[in-house]
Amino acid sequence: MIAKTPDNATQPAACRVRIALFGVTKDIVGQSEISRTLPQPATVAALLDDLKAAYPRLSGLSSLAVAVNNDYADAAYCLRENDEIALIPPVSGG
Amino acid sequence: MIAKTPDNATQPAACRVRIALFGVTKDIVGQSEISRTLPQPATVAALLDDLKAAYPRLSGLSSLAVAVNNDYADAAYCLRENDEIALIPPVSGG
Amino acid sequence: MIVLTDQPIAVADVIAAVQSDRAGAVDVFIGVVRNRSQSKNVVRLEYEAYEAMALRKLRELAAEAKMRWPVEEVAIVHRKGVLQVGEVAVVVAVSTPHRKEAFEACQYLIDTLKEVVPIWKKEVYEDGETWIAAHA
Amino acid sequence: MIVLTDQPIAVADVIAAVQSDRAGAVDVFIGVVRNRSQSKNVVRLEYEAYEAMALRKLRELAAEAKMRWPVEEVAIVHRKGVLQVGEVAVVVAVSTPHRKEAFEACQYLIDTLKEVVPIWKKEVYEDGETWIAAHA
Repeated sequence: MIAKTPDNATQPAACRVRIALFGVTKDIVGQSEISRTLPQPATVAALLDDLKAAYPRLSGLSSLAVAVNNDYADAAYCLRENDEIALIPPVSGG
Repeated sequence: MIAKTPDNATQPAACRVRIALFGVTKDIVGQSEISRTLPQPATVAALLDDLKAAYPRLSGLSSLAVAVNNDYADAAYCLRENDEIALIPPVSGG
Repeated sequence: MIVLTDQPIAVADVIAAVQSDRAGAVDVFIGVVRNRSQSKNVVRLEYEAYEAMALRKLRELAAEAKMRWPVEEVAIVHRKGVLQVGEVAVVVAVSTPHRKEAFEACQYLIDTLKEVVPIWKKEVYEDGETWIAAHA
Repeated sequence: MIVLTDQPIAVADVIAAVQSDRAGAVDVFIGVVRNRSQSKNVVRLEYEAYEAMALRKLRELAAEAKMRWPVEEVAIVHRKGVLQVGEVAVVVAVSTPHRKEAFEACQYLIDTLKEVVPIWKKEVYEDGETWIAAHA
């Protein structure tokens, strides 16, 4: 009898993502890009929690969204290592 | 005892006005300006009645206003010989 | 800038006329001669204006817009005479500190212009012509 | 025409980009750098864009406008980099058969641009600077 594959067999235990920073988030973090290692499942919500813990001033922003592959991603979206990820503080174009 | 001045003593019995015509009213009348002689009181309403009797196709317009001295005049306005008068058919600028 | 002209309208000049360091927003409406109207092919347009009254009414509209909204500058330029398809018939430009008022004032100006300013448009088709009455 | 540029915006070129023989109406919104903000004198602005996403979002907005209104053409040009007071930061131009839709679509585009497009404005004053958050 073949052993059942565990649910997490196809994904590593952690996910390393790179995050592009713009505007005030770049000033808060002090870099235009950072890497973070997140436990699975590496959701958008988990990334925001991780970053707000590491950089508490991010919590003071009136909004903070995450973009994945050039579109807004919701809190449950699971990040992958090759995703193009960016923090989106309150925008002010126009 | 001094005789009371009749009410119409200061105005002539009739009023001769010149009317500028534009757009479709110029086509209907066939001239860009006409003169009409109106009995007193020579109101805007009386002018319109006079013109519609003389040029029945004016009655077919969806609106027909009278301008006096470069502004719209209401039906009771009394015209004078030196007024700058124009017929204003439906406008269509823009 | 309140102008009636028989020459082509330079839109950039109309926009430049409303520039102001205090204005963060400019809205510009441009009315252009279409190739189709009344289900017919338009060959050309002819605009006739009662010029003295039209200029007076346009100045009144500009003054009204400045009373109703925090308008910095208003410019209105309207063509007269013969126009070909694609030519600019009217430009209305409004500058305001913020954008909402620019849109409102500009739309008020063109809407009211079409209702009250004594200018008449004759459309010339391949098989006839007609004086247009605004939809009102 | 959907463009981010670090060069001055030629408004006439943006308007020309929406011309169409079927369009009787063009509405153009122009956003200009004001000299006063937050009760301070603005020395200059700096716009930063997340460029790939900003272009994608602008293209989405243009497509949405074309679905919601009978829009012939849309053009949006936004500056990036350093701007001085009086310079044009953004131009939105929309052409439609009739005017009401031109105003609605243009206002929708600039309103939504300010809410969702990843562009950030830093105002530099005589005594400091700040990243602006849109009023939303």
